This record gives sequence, C-alpha cells and structure tokens, in this order.
Amino acid sequence: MDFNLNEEQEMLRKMARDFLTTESPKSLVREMVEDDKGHSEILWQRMAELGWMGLAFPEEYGATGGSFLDLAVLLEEMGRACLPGPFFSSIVLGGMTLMEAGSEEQKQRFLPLLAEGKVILTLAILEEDGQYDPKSVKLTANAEGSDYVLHGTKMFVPDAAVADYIICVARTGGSGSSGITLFLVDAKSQGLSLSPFITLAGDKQYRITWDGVRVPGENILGEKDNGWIYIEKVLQKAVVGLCAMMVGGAQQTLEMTVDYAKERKQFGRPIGSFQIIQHHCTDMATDMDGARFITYQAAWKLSEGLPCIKDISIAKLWTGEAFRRMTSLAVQVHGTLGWMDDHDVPFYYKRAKAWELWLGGADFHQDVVATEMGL
Amino acid sequence: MDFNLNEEQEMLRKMARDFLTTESPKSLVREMVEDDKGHSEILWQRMAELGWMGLAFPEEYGATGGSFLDLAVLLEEMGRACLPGPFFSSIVLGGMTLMEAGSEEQKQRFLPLLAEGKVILTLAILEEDGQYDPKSVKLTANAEGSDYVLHGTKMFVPDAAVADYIICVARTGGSGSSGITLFLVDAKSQGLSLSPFITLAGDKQYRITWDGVRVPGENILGEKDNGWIYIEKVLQKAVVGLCAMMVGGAQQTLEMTVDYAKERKQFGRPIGSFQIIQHHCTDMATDMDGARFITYQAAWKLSEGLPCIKDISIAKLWTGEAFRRMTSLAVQVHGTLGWMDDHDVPFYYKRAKAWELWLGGADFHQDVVATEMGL
Amino acid sequence: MDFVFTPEQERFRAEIREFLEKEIPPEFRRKPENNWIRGFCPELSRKLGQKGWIGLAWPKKYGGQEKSYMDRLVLTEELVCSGAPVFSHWFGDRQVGPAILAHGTEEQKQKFLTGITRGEIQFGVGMSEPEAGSDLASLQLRAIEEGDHFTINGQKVWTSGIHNAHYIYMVARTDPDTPKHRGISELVVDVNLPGITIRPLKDMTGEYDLNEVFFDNVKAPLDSLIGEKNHGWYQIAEQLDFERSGVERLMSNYPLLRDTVEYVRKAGLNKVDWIRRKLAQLEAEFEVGRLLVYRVAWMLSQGKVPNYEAAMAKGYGTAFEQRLSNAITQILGMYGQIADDSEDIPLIGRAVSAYLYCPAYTLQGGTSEILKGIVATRGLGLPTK
Amino acid sequence: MDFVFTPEQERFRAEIREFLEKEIPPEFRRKPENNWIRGFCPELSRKLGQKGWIGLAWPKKYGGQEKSYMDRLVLTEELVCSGAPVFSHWFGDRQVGPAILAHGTEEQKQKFLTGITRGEIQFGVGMSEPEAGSDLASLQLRAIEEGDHFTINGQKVWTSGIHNAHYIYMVARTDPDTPKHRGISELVVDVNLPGITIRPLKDMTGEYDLNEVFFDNVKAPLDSLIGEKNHGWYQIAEQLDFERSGVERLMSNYPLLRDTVEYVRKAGLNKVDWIRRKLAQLEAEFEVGRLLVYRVAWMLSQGKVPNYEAAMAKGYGTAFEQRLSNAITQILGMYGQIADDSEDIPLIGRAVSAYLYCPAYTLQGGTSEILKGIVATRGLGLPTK
Repeated sequence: MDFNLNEEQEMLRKMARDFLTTESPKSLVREMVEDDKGHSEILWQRMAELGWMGLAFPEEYGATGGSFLDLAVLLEEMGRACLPGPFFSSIVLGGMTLMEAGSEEQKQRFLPLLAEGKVILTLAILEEDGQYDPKSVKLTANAEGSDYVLHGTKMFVPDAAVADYIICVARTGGSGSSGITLFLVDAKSQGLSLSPFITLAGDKQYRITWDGVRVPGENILGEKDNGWIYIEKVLQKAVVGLCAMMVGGAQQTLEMTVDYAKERKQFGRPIGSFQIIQHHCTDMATDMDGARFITYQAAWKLSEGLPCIKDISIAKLWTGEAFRRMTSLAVQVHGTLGWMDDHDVPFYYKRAKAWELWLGGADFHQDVVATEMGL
Repeated sequence: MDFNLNEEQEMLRKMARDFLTTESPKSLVREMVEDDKGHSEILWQRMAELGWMGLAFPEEYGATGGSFLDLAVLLEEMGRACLPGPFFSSIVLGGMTLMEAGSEEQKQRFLPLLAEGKVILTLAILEEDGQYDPKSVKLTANAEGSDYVLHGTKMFVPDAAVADYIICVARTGGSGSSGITLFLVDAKSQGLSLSPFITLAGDKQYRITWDGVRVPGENILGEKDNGWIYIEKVLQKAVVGLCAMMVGGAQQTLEMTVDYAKERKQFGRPIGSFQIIQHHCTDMATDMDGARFITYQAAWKLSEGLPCIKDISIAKLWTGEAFRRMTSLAVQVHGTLGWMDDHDVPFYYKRAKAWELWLGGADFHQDVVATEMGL
Repeated sequence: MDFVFTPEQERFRAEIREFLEKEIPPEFRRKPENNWIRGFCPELSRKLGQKGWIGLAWPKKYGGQEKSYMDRLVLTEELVCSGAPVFSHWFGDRQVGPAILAHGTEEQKQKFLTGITRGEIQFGVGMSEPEAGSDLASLQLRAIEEGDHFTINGQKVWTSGIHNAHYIYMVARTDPDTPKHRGISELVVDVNLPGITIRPLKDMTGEYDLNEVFFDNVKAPLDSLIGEKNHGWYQIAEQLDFERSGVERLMSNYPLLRDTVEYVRKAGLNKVDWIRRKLAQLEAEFEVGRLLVYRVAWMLSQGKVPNYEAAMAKGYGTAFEQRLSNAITQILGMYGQIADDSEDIPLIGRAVSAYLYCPAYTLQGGTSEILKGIVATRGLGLPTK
Repeated sequence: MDFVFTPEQERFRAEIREFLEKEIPPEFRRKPENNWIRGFCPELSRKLGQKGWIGLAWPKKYGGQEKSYMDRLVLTEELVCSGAPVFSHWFGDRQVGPAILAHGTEEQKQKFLTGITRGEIQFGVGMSEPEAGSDLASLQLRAIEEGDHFTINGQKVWTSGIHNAHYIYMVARTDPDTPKHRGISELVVDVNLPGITIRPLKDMTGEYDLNEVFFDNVKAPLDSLIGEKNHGWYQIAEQLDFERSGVERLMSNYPLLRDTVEYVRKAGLNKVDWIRRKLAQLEAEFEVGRLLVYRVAWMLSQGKVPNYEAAMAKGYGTAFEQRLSNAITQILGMYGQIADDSEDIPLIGRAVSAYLYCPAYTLQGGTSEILKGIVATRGLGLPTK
C-alpha cells in the first residue's frame, strides 16, 4: 500500500501546475468559453512541445511511454486549471480508442501525429437518448463496395469543430452490443454537419448529422461488428480520466474556500472561526480526500492492468457527487461573491455539474456497482 | 386556511397530556416493554372511562361521535407519551375496520363494547413477505357448510395476545385484490396459535398460525371477496393515525433536546450556544413543523372526507423520515447520556424507527405518490 | 383547522389565472422560473395595479384592498407559478411597502404606497456592503444629517433591482459614534440624485440582476428617512421577515418541477424506478414546504408577526429549490448540461438555468447559516453564549 | 502508488482467516457485529497473544513483532470483519499499549506491554466524567500525590471495558491549581484497589458495555503515573488518534452489509431497483471509507503521526455505519423492526442490534462535532477565533 505518487509523478504534477498557472490562467479559460471553438492553438502547441499529448502512448509511436496513472496526474492538473480545449477529447477519448482498436498501421500513421499535437481526434458515441448503452447506437453504416455510408445523428460530441478526425460508433448490423463498428472519419467529409450546443460549463459539444457520409472500409478501427468492446475499455479510461480532472477541480475549490474562510471577516472575526463554516470546510475536505483516494485507486489499478470495473464506477459515483457537493458549499462559504461571474468559483461549480453527468451519472454507475456486487 | 386546532381539540389535547403524564409515565412504559402482553388493564379502563375508546365512533353506538381529527389529536398525545397497550390496534386498526366493513348488526353488537373498552380487537393483514399488497394475502378461507375454515400464517399482528377478536384478511378465491374477505375471529378459536416476536420498540407483535380455524359465515365483515377495499380505507386512517403518534413523539423529542441543550454546559457555556448544536436543533424544529402540518393536513382532509391519498402517503413518507432524523440528532445532542437505557430518548429513537417501517416504508409511499402524480 | 382555501379565494385564484393567461407577454412564458425576480415588465405591473392586485392587504386609502394575507398568498402563488414578470413591483409590494406602512409618515405613505399599488414605482433594495454581508449591522455607508438633507457616502453591493428602479430602499449609518446596531436608519432615496453611480454585476447565470451602487456626496432630503432615526436596525427585522416569508422562496422553480413531471411522462421515463422515486420525493418535500410557507401567510392574516417561522420557511424552501434543480439535471442526464433554448432540448435548458441560479437562494435575504441561528435563538430560545 | 497489499500481507491475511475460522467460538459467529467491543473471550486473546498477534508493531522485547502498521491493519480488518471476540485485549493493543510505549518507563513497558501481548491484561478506559464529556479538559477527578501514592477521588462515566478489566487507563487532575489543560496526568490504576466501585450502565441495546466508576480515597502507587506529571493532556492527543483511526470505526457492521447483500440475492430482492441502488451506494461509501482508514494506517507505517486524518476517518466511518444500519432496516421492511434471534427472521435481528448500537459511534472517542472541528483547525488551519 502506498498513497503517494512517485517522484517523477510529483515532478510532472509540479511542472504541470506551474505551466498551467501561467499559460492557462482563468482569463484564458474565460476567453475560451466565449470563443466559438474553445481552442487555443498556441497553448495546444506548447503542451505538445512538453510531450503531454504523447505522455501515455508507447515510445514506438514517437511518444513518451508513460503510464495511465501519469496521464491521470496530468489530467488532475488540467482539471484544477479548468484547461480549455480538446485534450480530453483528442488524447483520452480519441487516442485511447486508437490504441485499443487501431491496427498497427493505423497506430503508426496517427499516434505520432496525435503525440505531436498535429492531429486532433474526438469520439462520437451518444445519440438522441444520451445513454451509454450499445442498444442506443442507431447511426447506420451500410457497405457500398469497399466503402461505408453513414446515416444518422450523434449527440454531445466534444470538440468536434476542432477535430481532424471523428471516431464514429456506428451500427453495421445486429442489435445491442454486436453489430457495432468504429469508423475513423475525416471531419471534412461531405455530408457531415455540425451544430453546436450551448453548454452549462462553456465547453464545446456538437450535434453531428451524418447524411450519407462516405468512409473507406480501411478506416474501420478494430474488428468489424465488434466495436463495442473497445468502447467499453475506452470508457473505463475516460471515466477515470474525468475523475482525475474532478479531483483537480475539487482540490482548487477546497483551497480557494479555506483561504477565503481565513481571510473574510464578519462579526469581527474570520468566518472560518465559526463552527458551521468549519464544518462546511471539513465536509469539503472529507469529500476531497475520499475523491482523491478512490480515483487514484482506480487509476492505479487501470495502470497496472488489474480488474477494476467496480472501482471505476465507484470512483465516478463518489467523485461526481463529492465535487458537486463541494462546489455548492464553496459558493455558500463565499457568499454572493462566489456566485458572481467574475469569480473563479463558478468555473468549478459549472464543471462539477457537467462532469457529474458526463460518462454516466450516478444512476448508471450505481447499476454497474450493483451488478458487480452480484445483485 | 387555519392551522389551529379548535377549542375542544385544544382541551382534549390538554386533558390527554395531563392524564398521560400522570397515568402513563415512562416507568409504566418501561414496565410494559418488559411485560409479556404490554397491556395495563387499569390504565385501559381509565381511558375507557374518559371516553377515549369511543371518541371517533358515532353516537348511535354509545360513543362520542368525534371526528377523525379529534382522534388524531388524542393519538398525538399517546405518541408523545409512548402509551403502551392496544389502543392503536383495537380502536384504529380494529374499530375502523368494523366501521368501514361491518353490518349494522355487527356494529350494534361490537362498537358499544369497543367504546367501553370491554372488547379488544386487532387486525391481521400481513403475511410472510411483510408487504401491504393484496397479492400477498395467501391465508385461505374455505367454505364448509355455513362456516369457513382458515389455514395459513399472519405476521406482525399487533397486540394479538390481548385481543378478544382478530379481524383476519383472508383469501376466499381469486388473486390480487379480488377474492379477499374479512373475518371477525374469536381469538380463543381452536387451531389459532400465537408466537410472539421480540420487537425493536418493545411493542407486542405476533406470528399467528391458523391451522383449520373454523369461523361462522356470519362473522364475515363486509362483502365477501371484496374485502380489500375496506382495508385500503382502514390503512389510510391507520397511516394518518400513526403519523399523529409520530408527531407527538417528535414534539417530545424536540422539547427534551432543546431543554437539554439549554441546561448542559461544556467549555463553560450551554451547549445550545454552539452554532452546530443550534443548527441541529433548527433542523429538528423544521422536521417537526413539517411533520406536524403535513400530518394535520392529511388528518383534516380525511376527517372532511376530501380526496387525500397522495397527502396521506406524503405525510407518512415525510413524518417517518423526519421523526427518525430527529431522534438521531436527539441522541447526538444528548451525548452518551441519550444512548443509555434509563434515559427517555431511546423510547423515541426506537419508536421512530419502528413506526417509519410500519404501514409502509418510504419505498411503498414513494410509489403511491408517484402513481398519484401520474407517473 | 382548515387546509383549503375558501370558495372566494378559489374564485380569486381563477380570476388571477384567467387574467395572467391573457396578460403575460409570450416572451416570459417560455421560461417561467424566477420571473418574479428576473421578469421586468412595468406594463404588467401597471395592469395588476389597475386590478388592485398590488398592496392587496394594505389600506384602501393607499390603493390597497384590505384583503387578508391569505388572499395575497393566493395571488403571489399564481404570479410565481405562472412565471409572471412582476419584478418591477415585487420589492415594493413585498417588503418596502410594508416597511413604509409600519414606520413611514402619512406623506410617505401617500406618495410611495399609492405609487406602488399603481405599479408605477420600482424599488431597488440596498442592504449588503462589501464588508457587511451576514454581519449587516457593521455597515459603513453613511448618511449624515446636515441641515435639510442627508449627505450619503459609501457603497452598497449585491443591490437587487436597482437598474430600472426609481428609488433605492436602503439602510445607512446615520450615527457613526454609537455602537453598531444603534446608529442605523432606513432610507428611501431617489436613484436619480446626483452622485449615485450604479455598476451592474454579472452573475454566474450570465445575467445582471445585481449591482454595486456608489454614493458620492449624495444629498437626499430629510424626508428620505423612514421611521425613527438611528432606529433602523430594530425596524428592519420585520421587513426582513416579509422578504423571507414569500412563496417565491419555495416556488421559484415550481414550473420546472411541474413540467419535468410532464416531460418524464411523455418521454416514457415514468416507469424508471429511480426517476419515479426522485420526483415523488421532491413532490413530498414541496408539499411540506408549501405548508411552512402557508403558515407564515396564515400568521400574518391573523395579525401575528412571523418571527422564526419566516426564517424556517426560507431556509427550508431555498434548500429544497437547490435539491430540485440538482435532481432535475440528473433526470435529464446529458441533456441536464445543455443550455440551448431549443425545442429539441428537453425543457429547453431551463434545468441548467435553475441549477445556475439556485446557489443564490440560500445566500440572499439572509444566508441559511444566519437563518438557522434565528430559528434556534428566537424560535427555540437557545442561548447566544 | 500502490493500492494492494503485498503477497506477504495476503499470506498473513490468509493465515489469520484460517486461524479465526478454527478459533472463534461458535456463539460469537452468529452475530459478528461489534464483537471487537462486545465480544469478551480472554481465551481467544491469549491464543492470539501466543501467535504474536497482539502488539504486532511493537518492539520484540515486549512481545511485539516489529511489524508494520499495514500488517496490523490486515490483522485488525480480519478480526473486525470476522466478528472475533477480541475485546479483552483491544484497548490494550489499540491505545493503552501505544500510550505506554510512548510515555511509560522501562518498568511499565516490561510489565504492561508484555502482559498485553500475552493477552493477559485487560484495560478499561476512563476518560469522560459527568461534567466533562466533549470538554474533557474540565475533568474533576483528582489524583493527588501524597508521599508514596496518589490519592484518587472522583467519578468517571461511560467507562468502557472496565467490568472484566485488570487496570483502568485514565486521565486525572493531578494539579487542581493550574489552568485546566495543565494539571492533567495519565494513570494506569489497578481496578482491584480498595475504594473503587464500578456500576454497570445499561444502554439502549439492553447491554452493559459502559459503567460508572467511583473512586473513594483510592491509594494508587506513584508508578501508576504514565509519562510526565501534569503533562497528560499533551500526551493523550496521540493516544486519541490511535483510538479513532482503526478499521472498527468503519467496519463494525461490515459483516451485516456483506450478509445483507447475500440475503437480498437469495430472497430475489436484487432486482428491486431501489434496493440495488441503496446497496451499491453503501458499497461505494464503504470503499471510500476504507481508503480513509487505510491512509491512517499507511501514515503510521511510514512513521508519520496521523492528526486530522484520524479524526476525518472516524467522522466519516461512524456516519457511514449509521447510514448503513438505517438502510438495512429499510431494506428489511417490517422485518427491520424484529429483533428475534431466529432463523425465520432475515439476518436474525442483527439489523435491529446495529441500529440500536450505531448512535454510540458518533459519540464515543470524540463526537463528530468535536472531530469536525479538529479537521478544520488542525487539518485545514482554520482559526479558532
């Protein structure tokens, strides 16, 4: 048992925190919320230069060969900084799918570009019902010669407007989890049109209409009709990655709030000396430590290749609720100041709710946990 | 709109409180917990003399002709006093069933005795699965000549050892809610055997085995095969009556706790001056007022004959949880003192949990509310 | 005991509904949540004034109807639940009018109450200052009597409703030399006086409900004072109870709950067990809150002054509203984080708006922490030290 | 980072399980909850002592094994989860031993630690007094040094484990004239000394775990003192962390959770959605609590002193145990209020026992209110005034 990160991970964390503090300040986050695409190419290239894009891909693809846990450390700092842009979409959702499902040739071709930040990916899973359920995949891909033609709608696709390729989870037959195939689709393909959502947290998500989008058969990722097994694995990593981002956001929320409680005076004393404010802060700290350890446990187990489906769902279940509870208390302790748009607290309040709902809410993960318990 | 009881009800409340304070002190409650049957005949007769047994039955049966709301006021004080004995079983469960289902002749015969406290009734609904669901009624009553013979098991029957008659909900055919018939059974009938449960709150409940119990056909209450409709109505009254008892118990819990918080000193000041103890007490008071009003609303509507199925289930849902939360906080504020057997707090802590589970827990009543909402 | 409205009250309710059905401009119907505080529509206020529906319980000589506070409850419930944009008269009707009625001069009553009941005067409310939030009595803004006027200097913050207002109802320090509770007065000041600067503040919903207000040597006539000078702290307690006790503290998001139930039914989600239970639980909590709110109105109608009861109702109601908006985003899943005002999106983004607005509920008009202390000390008699 | 036990630790766990499988007397297996504090079985303690499994982390010269606190965690987890009746050595192993190890004389260590590790000495713990609960430093029981002994007068209450104990580990006022924190000392006193009267107290479960202890001119030798005289307040903080940090604060009812899952599955209730969700939620909360507890053991194993971390783990764990027992009564419905120890009753009344015991968790060893203050001030650095 060891609750500590190793020395390299601590260095990575420190470097990431320093870099993001100066290069992704809240002013940039705010600007990117307002921005149509929410993507700063300068920042993107600087992160690529630091090797972050390739951190968790194998060295043979021009990457760093770090572990998933290393990536989680980085994601934690990104969550703390509310980093805008497509890192999660491209590297976690897209890159991990490529790693899981791609052929050696596909990996050779795309992973180096991904690691250099020269190609941006995203992953289109959800449809109208918003459920992470293979039965909900209805977008059809019909073979025409050696090509496939895609018809349907994908919802909530993150960062699609800046993606060069969209990995599309399509139905090539059957129903349920069989008959699903993954296609790597050029985002400039004809028949593919994006319409942006206005999101709670200001991140970029799109409805994508696929109106006869033609994709060469060679762009299938992994085994035809058997694509859902890759998605299951990618979702596991994505969930833990998102938990790591929440842990980072939660840590910053806690620190801001405790600092404010120490400084702000009412009734002639710091509000942090009032028993109920102390209890609010303790509740936040308990949520924080719980979220951190349960997330680290899942990330470490994933990194080590240990079975951890239940651990992952517990991490999401707990961390999603904990981060949200913490941000509510953060506003409460800050008072109306913390409700104002120019304060930092709302960044976290909004992300906590969005991330609680992403990649399966409490209902979804409770069900996974129950099933894993044999219920 | 009027949140007040009327003058007679206030007088009834005061009289009941005074009487129960002296006649049903905690020493008696404790004695009755230890007692096999949990019934004090002296107390019973004194209550009968006060007219409490007949409070809510019509005057033509030698009773007082009060409203259901009057009865609720009385039940509230009984809950406050943790009154032992079969009042709820005999008057609410038994008496109300007789009123709903009995023929004029049956009422003429039994209600006066009930009102004088000379006959004690109880009601046997539940079976092995513990569910208030007509499908769960499996105890069979087969016609033999003009008699019926009952076979099966009833569970959790309150105060059966002191009851003169047991109203048994039996299956005479069909399934679900049709084919259910109510029988008024002499508790001394052959083939009927009781086995007591040890209960959380020290009240008396029994498993009753019916091994060929012969009941004359004239002892059927209400229409044959159509007995469940009476039970539905009786359960509505019973639920509200139980809520009233919880309101009384909750009020006493709140008062004890606030008093203790004012008296008990730690760190050189009354613990009630600590912010978190104040918040605990405020949370209790809020639960209290909510429980009181939501219960009164249901009792008043029932009394007035207004439709109130949803109100009743909301009352049980809220009051059950509220009383339980309050008793947990009561122990917490009292400290270990409140956990000790010789303190009064445990009486309420135990009853709150038992009563939360009686007559449908949160799961049951949430479902009723959802259905009433059209869900 | 009686838990229904009278037939007259039910007729009144029907009349209000019919009126609102016709008179609420369509642009306010789409998103009815919080329109009592966000919906600015002086035309509607004037029409309501013509109906006699502002200052309903006030004396007839000031344009009131001398109706009971239970009648007013019926009215406010309908206004809040229908999403009527009544903000331009809300503060006047809810708290400023009662404050003037209790402590104002006859002249002030004639001027302001009549203006309020006509729907012609809008008030901003200026309580908090940067260093005086929960500890309101430490406020520093000064209004110093000098000859025929008060000279006002200082700053208010989180000032609500000021940007369209004619007057600001505020508390100020009129005697800087006495202990903090004893030098405070209530004032009503014309917002167009020279020296007043208003700076709108954007909140996390993206709207500009709140403001900073700066007073730079503002000279307000002496009749700006409401009640007794230096006695404001003791006067405002009641006004705060009015501010806290309304149905809007529980029902700002009632339309969202109602429409979510409808959406769930239509979308066939009503057989999803956890959704059923979550909505049933919210309904139960709502009904309990309704009675806590009704109790306060009933007390007022009996001539009793609510005390801890208003604090309890607000504390309960605002916590409920937060659970409500949180639960509804969860029921909507991925759609619970989409804010598009589009028919393709369930509830057209209203759940997101509600979730972003709701943190303010447990802060404004007394934080939940302050309110719980009020219930404990005023209501339960717990000692302060 | 590493979230599994080493192969050695897993082998150790297996060895413990095998031992306990054989050695736990059958009468303790039926109801394993809380046996660490209710199960009195000196024979088992002596057998565990023979295995070297008491004082596992202590120096070998006192009968310890010099193993790590992570190894001890494995051991205590197995003891608690199996329902082993280990009360007769629990306090010695958990807190009295560490207190003596930290502050005792060599002679005291030889005597007590050796006795503890052999499973031969049982301690009661005497902290609270009638007027000194959360405010422990206001304790009044006096132990006045007079010649070759302390003369002890006063009363302890809620004294745990005393009725079978050989010694009472206690705090007493040794200097009545200095401010309250500065005149307190730690003592270990033979309970058989003349003048000690023990009165068992029945709690709401119907058991007699706690006691009042009266001291009437008890003369205890000077070597009853642990550590420095009048320095006890500063010495006990660490001992309290040991008291608070164990797995028993989270896992006293773990067998009940495990067996409820099994019962639900067998009874076919596993497809009842709300029961599934309730159990899944409890499992998640349990797993989080497990890590909070493990963190403390891991810190100890690293030679770090837990501080707010123990308070946090206890606060979280005990609140969880209350939610757990409450939820399980709800899952059992009407059976959740039946206490019969009968095979006809699901879980043979264990849910009722758990529900009746659980209020004590958030009181004993520091109330949750005190613990939250510790996390806030010691852990987060919030000011005390």
